[in-house]
Amino acid sequence: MSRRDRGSVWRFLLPVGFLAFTAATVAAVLFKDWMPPVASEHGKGVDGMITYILCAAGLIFVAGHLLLAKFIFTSGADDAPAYKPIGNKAEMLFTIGPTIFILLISEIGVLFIGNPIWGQVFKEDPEDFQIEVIAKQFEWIAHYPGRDGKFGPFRMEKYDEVDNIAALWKKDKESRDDLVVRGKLILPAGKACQIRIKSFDVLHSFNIPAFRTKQDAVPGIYTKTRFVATTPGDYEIACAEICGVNHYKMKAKVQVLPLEKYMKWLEEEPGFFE
Amino acid sequence: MKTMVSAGVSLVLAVLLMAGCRTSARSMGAPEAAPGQPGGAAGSVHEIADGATLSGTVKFEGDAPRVRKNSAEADGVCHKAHPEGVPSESMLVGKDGGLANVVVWLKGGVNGTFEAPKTPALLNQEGCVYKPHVVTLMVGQTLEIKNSDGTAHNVHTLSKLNPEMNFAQPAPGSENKTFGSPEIFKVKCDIHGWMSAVVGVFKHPFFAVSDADGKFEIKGLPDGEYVVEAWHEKLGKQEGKVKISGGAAQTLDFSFSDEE
Amino acid sequence: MSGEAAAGHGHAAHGEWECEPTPFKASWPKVMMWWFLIGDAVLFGSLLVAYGFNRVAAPAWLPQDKVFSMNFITVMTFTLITSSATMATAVAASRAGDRKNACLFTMLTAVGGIAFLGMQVYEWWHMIGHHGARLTVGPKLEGFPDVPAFSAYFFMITGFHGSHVLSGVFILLYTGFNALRGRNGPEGVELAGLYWHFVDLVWVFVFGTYYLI
Amino acid sequence: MALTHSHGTDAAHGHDHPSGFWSKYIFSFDHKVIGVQYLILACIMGLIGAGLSVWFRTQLAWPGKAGMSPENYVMAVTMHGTIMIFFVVSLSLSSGLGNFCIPLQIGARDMAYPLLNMLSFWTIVPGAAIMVASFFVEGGGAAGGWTSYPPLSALPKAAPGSGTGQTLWLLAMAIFVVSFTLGGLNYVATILNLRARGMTLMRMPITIWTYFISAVLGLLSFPALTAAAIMLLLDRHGGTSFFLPSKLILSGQLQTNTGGTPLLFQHLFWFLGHPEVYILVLPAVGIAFDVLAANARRPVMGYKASVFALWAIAFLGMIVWGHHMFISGMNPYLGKYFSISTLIITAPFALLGVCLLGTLWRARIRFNTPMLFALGLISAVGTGGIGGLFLATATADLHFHDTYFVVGHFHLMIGVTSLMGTFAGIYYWFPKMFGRTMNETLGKLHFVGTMVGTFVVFTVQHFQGMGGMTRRYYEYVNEYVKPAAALNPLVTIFAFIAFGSQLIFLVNFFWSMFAGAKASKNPWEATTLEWTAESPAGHGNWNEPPVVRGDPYRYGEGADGKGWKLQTDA
Repeated sequence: MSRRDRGSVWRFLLPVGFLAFTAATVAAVLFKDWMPPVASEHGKGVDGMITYILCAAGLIFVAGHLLLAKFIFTSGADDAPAYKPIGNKAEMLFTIGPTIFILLISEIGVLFIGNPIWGQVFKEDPEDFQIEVIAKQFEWIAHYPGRDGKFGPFRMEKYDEVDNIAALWKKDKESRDDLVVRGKLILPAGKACQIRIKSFDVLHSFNIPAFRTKQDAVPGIYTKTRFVATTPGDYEIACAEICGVNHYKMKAKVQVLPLEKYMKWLEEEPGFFE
Repeated sequence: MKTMVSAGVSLVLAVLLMAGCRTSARSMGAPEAAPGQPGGAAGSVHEIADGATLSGTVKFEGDAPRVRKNSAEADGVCHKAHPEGVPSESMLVGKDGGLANVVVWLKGGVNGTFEAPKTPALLNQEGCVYKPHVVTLMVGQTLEIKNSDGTAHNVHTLSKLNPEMNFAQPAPGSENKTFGSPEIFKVKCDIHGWMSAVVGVFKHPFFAVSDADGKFEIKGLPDGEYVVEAWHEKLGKQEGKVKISGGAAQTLDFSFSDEE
Repeated sequence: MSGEAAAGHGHAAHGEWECEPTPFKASWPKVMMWWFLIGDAVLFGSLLVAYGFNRVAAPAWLPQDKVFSMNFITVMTFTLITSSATMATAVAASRAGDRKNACLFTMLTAVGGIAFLGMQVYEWWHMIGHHGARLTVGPKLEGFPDVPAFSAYFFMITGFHGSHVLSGVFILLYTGFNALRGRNGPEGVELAGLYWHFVDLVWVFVFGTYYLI
Repeated sequence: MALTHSHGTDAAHGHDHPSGFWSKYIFSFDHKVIGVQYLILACIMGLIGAGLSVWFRTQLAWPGKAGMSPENYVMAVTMHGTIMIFFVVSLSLSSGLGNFCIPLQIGARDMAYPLLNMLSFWTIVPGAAIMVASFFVEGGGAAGGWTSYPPLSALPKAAPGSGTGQTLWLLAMAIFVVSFTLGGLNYVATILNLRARGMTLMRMPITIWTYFISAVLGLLSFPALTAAAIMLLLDRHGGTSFFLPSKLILSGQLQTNTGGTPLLFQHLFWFLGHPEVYILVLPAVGIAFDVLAANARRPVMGYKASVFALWAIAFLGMIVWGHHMFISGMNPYLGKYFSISTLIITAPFALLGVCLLGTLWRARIRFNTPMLFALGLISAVGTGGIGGLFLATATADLHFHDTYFVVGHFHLMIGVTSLMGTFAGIYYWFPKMFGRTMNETLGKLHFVGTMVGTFVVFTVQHFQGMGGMTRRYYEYVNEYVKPAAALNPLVTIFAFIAFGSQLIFLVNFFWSMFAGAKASKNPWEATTLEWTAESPAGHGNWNEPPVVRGDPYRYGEGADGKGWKLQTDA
């Protein structure tokens, strides 16, 4: 056992390894955009928040690893005279300084950048379009209130896997003109939509990565999320909460239409019981 | 302690409840063994080559309901097969109000045991639809469940008397299954919710499925008095009686209506 | 945790292995008992919080005073609290070296516990027999909907508490017997007392949250 | 006043040195033997848990080539998580090394209640067996994820493994909780009551502080899981609806449950789940402090500050569980609260990290295997901690929740950090366990493989998470995720490397047990109390009670010129 390996290769190997790791990570952040293209208004804010933390945390990450490498590389030989204390002031500065710095940047981030965007996602605005999304093993169903602007109530006794997936009843007045689209969510561009999410069986999570939107579907209650889709095009809903064996297959299309086209579609599509 | 006791008590309750479910399921859709089969006990295998023919029509009273189409856009493969959506097969009304996909079978009065055919019955998943929509086979007969699509399916049998099966089937794939108890149950795909089929398993070969016009035909019936049941996945079931003597053909008609 | 006062090292102690003084000067069985009770308190706390969570979320709840006889519950509570007093007497007696009284009052406490259990059995019988409540079926009450959660929480919480009382009674009987024979020092009675007081305290919370609010 | 170490009924305690094989190695009361038993059990469970991860990593990299069905996949993921967290990291780090080093480091003969200690171990053995067995029952093992959220875990029809497998899973967890609670009681009582003379609280090594704090955290948080498990079992088998709301549709059939709420389970679960993270991480950090000090030949920087930071982390850790539930349907205002309060933890955690780092300032490093692992831990805890900043911010969590970013983050924290601490501890205390040293060459090979393997795997997973790659997916069929999922083969190859190097460790561990180089009493020239005992220490640890006369880290102030002083030295 060679304990006093003063000229140990590790004195070089470890710092080089840590620095290479740091450099590779930083390069991966700088030279490739890992996030899916963003297509919603608050999504830009989420990306801004992430960029802010990336910069702030990246600074700590790099500084920490540089120090680690430096300390290892410059550590004295073991047979040199014994350790001399650094001095209380320097130690205090070294410990308290970064602590306060990290606390400040993280709290500033969450208070001034994060929370306003968080507020946008959960804002209640009567002007918003209301759309309901139903999650069940292993499908997404979009439910629109139709021309009367009212969602038909769920009548779980009427549920049918093939013919009445949204569990509506034709004798309910509000249900007659409701639209039910299976496996596809059609959205207007440039208009805020509030999605109320409902699960029929287990937990699911309504996730549109391109919108930076994620909200669990919880049986028994409605959960809500809100976004403004910015760019017409096709996107995807994924399920982000394990919901059974075919969790990975639980996906649906998101189709963002220009506002006029969307309104036209709403007008023309016949209601569920029409 | 008491939680354990109450848990135990409720466990017993739950078991009783489940037992209750089982019996009700039996009375709802599952074929029962014919009461008292004295003669056939020796395991004699009946020849069904000759015998009487029972035929008839199943009608739907009222307006033919609209056939719903389910969008298959969540899955590219299914969407390609059905760009306009997959039509529902749960309630198909043909000309003159003939109701398709009704399982007609002899519920009571059949004696003896019957050998299952060697040829397998086929349930094919093609274009994200089960073909055929209703499969009938005998106890012990092989059911070949095939995936002819370019996407994975999940076969989930909602059976009560037979063990419930729920397995993923990659594409392409084929599985052979047999069933030990007579029962009519649904099969669904957990991934593509619009996919639904009916499997009928019987102890004897006297069953039929009504065609697009609602017509059915059961062949090779020996003489006797029979209880005939017509079973539809959404409209429930109807019973009729028929007496066959001297090998003469008989007819029996059923009619269903939607209460709502 | 500021008990690291270096005082008292010189004290001669019996036994061969001297230790640093403990915060609060509690012996290790007492420390373990205390932490066990704290953990158990969190367990009861979790059940009661769960009950509160469901209760707030529930669309309807049953009026407790119509399901239970409040006077009866008060008597139950009173019995248990009285048994706490006899327990305290037992602890004091055992500290004073009075074996007989230590045993007597421990046994009295156990009797109180058994009385409480008896009343709880009646309470369950009343719920099951009279109100037709089951773990999955709420007590039937005219003019009120079926609230299964009412029963579920009743059986779970009181059952769990009852199991504590039951085990407490066994511990008390054992301790009282040992106290008479002088097999355990004052600490045995004290530990049993700690547990018993805890069980009583939990009942006060159960009484307050489940029966009163 | 000085209290005596009175052990009531435990006659086997103290001077008796049991001689029979059974009482010496199997049903031993000796905390050191029990600690090693825990370690060996953790090794076995670790092979199973890590083996599962290799299996499903293969599936992820080359879909369909691993002979794994989607059913197998969800079960493997669930069992991997459960086994790794509760039966590998908890057992090796908290129970194994904790049992071994607590009495030795505070100068006690044994645990406060050795019989209970032995019972804790023999309680967990059937627990582990049941957990493994649950994989092989009809329908397979639990498949609801290690979090076992109802309704998925409450309704047997919701998932194939939600039948008997889930019940056995709950049973095994209940057994684990019982064992862990008994162990925790022993830790707390031992640390509070059985410290040797002069071992005041502020003279305890940081390792002991971390074990004390994690035991307290465990005692305060595990009961919440117990409550959740009781209620879930009643829901599963009693027909109650604590977590099951009305009118669920399952397999096209209306369920009869009424009135429960699934969110309740999540709150109870994470009230345990979050402190559990600190239960696993803090002892690793504590061990790293000890190893760093000994091999950097200097006192740890900011001992008092670190102890303060540990308590702050423990306290804050109890009140921030909701940050696992930002998007669970919880009230959004609570989301804001949990976000702000979670980020306050960065302060004590940063303090701890800076103290770790500062311990290398003006150090004279000996690059032996335990030290390498301790150094690796500094990087892991920093890198992982920084990922926490993203996840603690509710807004960023909208994108990162349940993606591979989370997977990478918590694996760096409770996987890599904990295991690096465990390995550092095992290599460090191995001489005290068996009187022999582990092979350094194999140890360094193990270090390189672990370091390179795990860091590549979990750092790349952060980037996959940024690409929105959702966790617990059998196969990535979505279009948007294709670029991120393309990295899966790379991750898997490095996962193989990481797994392979653990095999080196196992070989080294069992080989060195019998054939390693003989070690002296204090091979590392360390200062803490355990190095005054014999290697290996007998039952009872010391013949004469040690008396502590100084701080735990007395490096660089030695009057006798050797540069260090034992805690017992004047």
